Amino acid sequence: MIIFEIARNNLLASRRRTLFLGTALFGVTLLFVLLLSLTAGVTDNLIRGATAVSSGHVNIAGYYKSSPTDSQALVTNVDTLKAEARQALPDAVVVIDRLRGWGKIIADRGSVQTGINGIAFDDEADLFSMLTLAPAKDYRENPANPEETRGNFADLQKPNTILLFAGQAKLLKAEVGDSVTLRTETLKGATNTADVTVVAIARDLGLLSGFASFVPKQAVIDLYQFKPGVSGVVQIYLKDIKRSTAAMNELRAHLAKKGYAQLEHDAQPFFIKLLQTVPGEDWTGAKLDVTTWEDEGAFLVQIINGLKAVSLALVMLLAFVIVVGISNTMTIAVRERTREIGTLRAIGMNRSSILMLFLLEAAILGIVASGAGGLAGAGIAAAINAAAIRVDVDAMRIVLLSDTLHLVPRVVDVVIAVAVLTFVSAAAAFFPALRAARITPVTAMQSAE
Amino acid sequence: MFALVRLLVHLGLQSLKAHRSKTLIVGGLMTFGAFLVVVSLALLESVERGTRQSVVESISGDIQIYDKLAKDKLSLFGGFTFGTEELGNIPSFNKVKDAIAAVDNVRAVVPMGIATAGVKSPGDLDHALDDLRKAVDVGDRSQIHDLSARVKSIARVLLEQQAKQAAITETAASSESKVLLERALSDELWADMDRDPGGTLDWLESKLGPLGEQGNQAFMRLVGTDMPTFEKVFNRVRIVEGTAVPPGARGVLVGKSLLDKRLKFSVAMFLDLVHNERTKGETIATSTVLKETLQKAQRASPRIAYLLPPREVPAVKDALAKELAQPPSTELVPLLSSFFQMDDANFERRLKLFYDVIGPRIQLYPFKVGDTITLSSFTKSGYLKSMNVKVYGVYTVQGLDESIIAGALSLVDLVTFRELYGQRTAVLDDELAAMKKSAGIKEVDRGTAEADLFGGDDDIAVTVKTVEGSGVGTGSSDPVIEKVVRDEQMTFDQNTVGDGLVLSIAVMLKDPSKLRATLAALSKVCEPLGLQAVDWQQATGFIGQITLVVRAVLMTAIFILFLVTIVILNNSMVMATLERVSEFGTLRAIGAQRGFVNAMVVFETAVLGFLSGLFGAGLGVAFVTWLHGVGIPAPADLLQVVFGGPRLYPTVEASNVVAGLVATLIVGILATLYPARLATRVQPVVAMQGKD
Amino acid sequence: MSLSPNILGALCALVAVASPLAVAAPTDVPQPGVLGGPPGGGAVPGEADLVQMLKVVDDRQANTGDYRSIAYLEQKEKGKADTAFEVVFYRRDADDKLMILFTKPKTEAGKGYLRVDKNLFLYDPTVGKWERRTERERIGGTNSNRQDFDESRLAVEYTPKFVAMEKLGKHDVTHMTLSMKEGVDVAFPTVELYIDKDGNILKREDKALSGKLLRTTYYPKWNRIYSESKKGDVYIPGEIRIFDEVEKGNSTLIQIRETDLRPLDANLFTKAWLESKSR
Amino acid sequence: MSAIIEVQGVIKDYPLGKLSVRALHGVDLTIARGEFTAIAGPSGSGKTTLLNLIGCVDVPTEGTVVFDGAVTSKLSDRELTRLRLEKLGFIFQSFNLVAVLSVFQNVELPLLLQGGIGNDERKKRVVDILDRVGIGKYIGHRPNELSGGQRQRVAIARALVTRPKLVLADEPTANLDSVTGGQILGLMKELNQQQGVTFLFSTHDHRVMELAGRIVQVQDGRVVDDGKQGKTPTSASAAAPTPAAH
Repeated sequence: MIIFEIARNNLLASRRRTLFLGTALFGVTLLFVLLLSLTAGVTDNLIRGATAVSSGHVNIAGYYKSSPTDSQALVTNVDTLKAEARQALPDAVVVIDRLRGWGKIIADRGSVQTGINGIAFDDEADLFSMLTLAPAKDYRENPANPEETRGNFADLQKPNTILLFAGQAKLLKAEVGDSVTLRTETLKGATNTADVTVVAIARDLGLLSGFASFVPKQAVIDLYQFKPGVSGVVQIYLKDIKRSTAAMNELRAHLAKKGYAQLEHDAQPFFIKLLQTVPGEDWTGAKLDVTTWEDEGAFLVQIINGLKAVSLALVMLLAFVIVVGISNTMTIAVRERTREIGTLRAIGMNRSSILMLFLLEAAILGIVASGAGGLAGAGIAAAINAAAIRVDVDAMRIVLLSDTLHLVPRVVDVVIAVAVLTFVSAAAAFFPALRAARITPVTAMQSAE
Repeated sequence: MFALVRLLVHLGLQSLKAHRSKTLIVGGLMTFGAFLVVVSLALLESVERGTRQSVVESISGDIQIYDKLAKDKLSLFGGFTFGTEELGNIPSFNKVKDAIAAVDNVRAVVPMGIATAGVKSPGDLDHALDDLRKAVDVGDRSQIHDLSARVKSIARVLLEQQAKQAAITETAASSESKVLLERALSDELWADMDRDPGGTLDWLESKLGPLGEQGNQAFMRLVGTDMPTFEKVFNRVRIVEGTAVPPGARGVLVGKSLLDKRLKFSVAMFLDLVHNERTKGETIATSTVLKETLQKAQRASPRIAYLLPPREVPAVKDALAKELAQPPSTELVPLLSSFFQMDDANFERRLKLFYDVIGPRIQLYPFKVGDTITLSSFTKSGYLKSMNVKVYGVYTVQGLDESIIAGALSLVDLVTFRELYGQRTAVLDDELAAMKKSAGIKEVDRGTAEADLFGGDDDIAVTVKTVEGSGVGTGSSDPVIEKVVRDEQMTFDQNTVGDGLVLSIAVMLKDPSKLRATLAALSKVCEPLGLQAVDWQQATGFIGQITLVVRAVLMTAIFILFLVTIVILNNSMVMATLERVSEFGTLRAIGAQRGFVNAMVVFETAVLGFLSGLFGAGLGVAFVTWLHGVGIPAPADLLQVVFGGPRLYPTVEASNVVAGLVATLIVGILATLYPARLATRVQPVVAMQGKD
Repeated sequence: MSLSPNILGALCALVAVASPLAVAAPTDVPQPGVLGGPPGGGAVPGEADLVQMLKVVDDRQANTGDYRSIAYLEQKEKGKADTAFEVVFYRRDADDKLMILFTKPKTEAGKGYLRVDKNLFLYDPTVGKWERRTERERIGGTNSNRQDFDESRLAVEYTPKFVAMEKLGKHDVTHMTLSMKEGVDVAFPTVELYIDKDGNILKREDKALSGKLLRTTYYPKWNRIYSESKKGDVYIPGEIRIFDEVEKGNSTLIQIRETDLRPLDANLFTKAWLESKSR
Repeated sequence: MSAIIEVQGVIKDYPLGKLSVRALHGVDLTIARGEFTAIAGPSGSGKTTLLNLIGCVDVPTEGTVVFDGAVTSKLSDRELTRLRLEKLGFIFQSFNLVAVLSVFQNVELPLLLQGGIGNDERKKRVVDILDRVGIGKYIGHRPNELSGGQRQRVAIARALVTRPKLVLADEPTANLDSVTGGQILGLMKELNQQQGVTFLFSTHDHRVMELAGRIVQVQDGRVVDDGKQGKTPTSASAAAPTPAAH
């Protein structure tokens, strides 16, 4: 297409301004992609954190009350529940169950209160794909080798093992290989303990990891003397996480039809219900509670919204500056090329083609510069992510939901950023291009007089 | 020289006029830049002022001083660890007070301490039984009658719930409680009540009591302080109900939002929530959260049935039946249940009805101003300490009436704080030592315990001479306990307040802008006293850090924006320069030095930058003034604290305008350097060549 | 509760529940009994013998009438200053009644617990209020709980198994393992018990279901008192030392003295009586 | 042979600030097909205005211009553009090539705008015409790599590649030295004769006029000699404008 060629050649001809505008577009797209990657990273932290550490896409949790003030997080007949879940949700990819306990971890030099999740190692590929071993500096004071990591997640297959997070290990002053004691109470109120060996210390995942530890299922069963078929929660992972809410409603309807008693939906994480809501309710017996991962991480979603708002505002301001710059440049270009435009009109090019010519010029600039910026942004994001830069400000950790800078450069974000910036630059050229289209062919002759 | 400058000015202005489009674009961008700088700085500083006001002027002071050996960081609103922080202590406030007050720029010094205490509100049944016991003690017949009816209605509700549960699971415990509940509702029991009130009451308390819902325990973060001084210094704290705690009296001021959002009767709290969201534009029809909240209200509504004194029931039933267009004979519980089926159409009307008809007849709060509440705390010494403290008033932080974070703290006098904190006094230590001594028990080390305890030749069993005859529980060997004075009646000498333990000291400055210098001076004074001084941002933990993060984000954003603006401006000016090649050539041809051309171009931008900077700053001032008029609403509770109120009313400072101007000039000149160099490189010969 | 629960709210909620779990109950209080000691001379006792021994242990400590003692409690916790109390406790086993009155230190004097059926009420004179507490209340915030002051029911609650004849210091003891009987609520499912030839418990090790040793209790002193109502001797430990084996460094010491088995005032186990003590 | 251009009573005013300047004061002119006509006159005489009107890049204030049977003032911009594209070729004083396109692309441009011509055909036509104007070996060059004469040859090629009915040239030799100018005009004449394309060009160069088959003299916005009487060039003399013959 000849218009395309003219546009491209014009860009190449006015190298300096192309470079300036290109740099600006490049930089803004880069920043845009970085911000999107950051937002995606935080969202990812939330989703992965919520869906791996404390929730499935959809969960069937249960509460058991032997007296009105009692509250235990458990479900019975877990296999039946799993079957119900499969039946109600044909798009469920993975259906697992975990046991949930709450107790004290006691080490030689410290103790912490935490949730104790009983897991089957083989079911939990998702969980372990998002955990990484913590370097020694995360939990030890002045380690000889700060970056050293020890332990192995796969050891959780062995009985009487535990995975801690760095924050807990720090409080416990515990080390991989140490033996720690879990102390809980059975449903009947007897104290029970389990001696477990720390096989891995994982890096913190922001707020979410402070209240979680992982042990083999049998350890929790032993601690609480659970009968077969008792578990803590059924976690269901769907083909598409976006269907969570719909799936929850379907599952609720299904379970209601089957006659299960359920709690009304309450968008709160389970521990709030376990510790605050359910003990205050005046029923006894067992009720199920179907929730989504968003419920479990409800209080963290605000953070992501804030991040999005800040990114959007900044990119909008930058886009405004770019619009001014491009439209200014285009205005001047149109002025400089008045005669050429007149000639083109004279030899038979119509107005819309002239309009297209200039829009195309801006669009090519936009797509090339922002494309490069987008790719560079994605590259830098990937590099930052790989560098796993540590964040030391508490407030930042809360915002980022992690102790490191986690950025996820996504193709869709790069495409969005490039598309937006290309559109912006083309749009910026619209009025100058319109002006160009209004140039009469007469101007082609004017130099003669 | 002067003439030359005049020429420059003239040329500059003329050229700005001549190249109107460039002037417009470049000037526009710089105007925009100046506008943004002024607005964002004004906003940022207003936010910081807001946070400062909501934090510094309500609780923290500009600077906090605490023990250098503290294990945790001071975090007035609570930190990230479980439980109460270990902040070390300052054994005597008076000993360090003068040294701190003597530092330049210190306006006021306020002693403080933080303790966490639980306030228990008894369950409804316990509450009713308590009242019933009081009535029985004084023999108030009609009271007994009313309260008996209340106990009965609670038992009825419990029995109904029991029946529902039985449908799900039947346990031995539940069938046992069913028997008890049925007896509690039986006529013979209440006939017994008339005959033997004491015995019947015992039965009710020990058998029926445990079946009721347990009361709520709310945790209060108490800030103990010298109340009169505190009220003088922290002027954002407003008492909205009741009075200040008088000097020398024990008392507590409770945060209004703690009352409204944590302690209020749940049904009312749910309705308030829905009402609040609705005023923000949400509707019940579209919000599942609101629907769920209303369902919770509906589920909790049976409580109203037994919280209502029996004689008030008919009036409430009438009002509800009228609202629902049902016959007035209907039972109260189902009436309530249908009443709480609310939608957008009837919500406000029913809310009003709730507060007009039901609200005044039940107790909406666990306590009211003037009540004495019991605060319980596990003290530092390891004892469980409970104290009765009178609620003198309810306070809000001015402008932050709605914020649960700002209103989460309760203020208490220092003497009460010290007891709840459980300062280990010398008196107690002596007493414990004496007890230990009189017990005559030797210290045994765990490692050698068996040898130490069983290695001796003593027989294990020691025969004690038996005391014959009929013993009396109240005999001479009975313990004698000193009369215990109830705390709420206690007063103390206000002058002794300073003479004792505090955890931290708030310092208020005369001129807050000199915070850095004063902090440095204070640190110097504190060092030898074994204390450390931190600014309010560090002392307030998460909230203080938020402002730092906001500042960092905003500054980075402005920086990036300026970077991009420089590039864009640069481009525009390069193009403008190229259009003027022949002009520069002519100037050079008639003998202008490169320096002159350079100066001319830079000067032009400077003039433009200054003018547009002024214009932009003016726009910024106007915009901020407009914002000041309407206010920026805080979408989240945390932001209310950060904003210093439900809305941020930003103001603009002269320094913001200056910063805007300077930044614009710098950006403008930076962006001109390259084009100016291009202009100086134009050869005089170009002038002769005509266009292009 | 809030529509938009914030982080702080979530933290608060967690902090609120993070109070330490009750560290369940220690010993049982032994009583007199006259039956002879365990079979000496190396003969391995059968189960029936062991059950008989437990019955002796329970019986020696059992008292059908009223009971009153002064107890000194001392609590050591790692990283904290020691705390101590002096309490008087009253028991009427016939009615399952229990009352604990704090006498020292002054800051605690007048506080008391009263058990009526399954309810444990706490009275605090400084606030003048009664509060219902759970069965597992930590008495005065120490690691002891109600069961520490209740009667011994070893033979009812546990099945014994002989381990060995051992030496404890200078004393010969029978070492047996007690396992919880089906359907019984006890704090510790397994107990290692060391009994001397007279039927005095000298050492007791409480274990969790997992077999982990949780705490060791020593009874280095026993007192014998003649009970009018029982028409026989009642054995009461004079000193109990409890060592926490999980959180090492924590220990509780209970000294029991001035035991009086004469009948107590009929109105003693009432709220009014306890209230009157500090008024 | 019918006329390709009929100009009747054309008046053209241009706004100049608040005033209006009359560039043409009622011009009548007829150009027959195949003619090779020069419009002569001093600077500012109105010849470019006349050319603009004939070239359908402008419409008269009053009067009519009929080009190939169409009244230009009745056509929309779109129709005028179409007309220019298909029936007109332009040659400009300063060549007006598209600087960023190669010689080939410049010539190809109008064909591309026309559309509907196959790739091979189009290429062949471009190459043919470039060969014909003697610029074939510069096919890949950019205009700024060529001399003025070469550029004008490209411009001629561009004007002719669409096989227009009329080629308008506005002072085609003004920016060329006389030798080159002569060559360019010679080329135009040659093309006129070989292909029968009507040429109309403005000039004030006498040597150029000598090649013209007909010279229309314009002065002060009026045609003073429409050159119909003599096929040979005559010097411009004051003559009353004559109505165009039908």
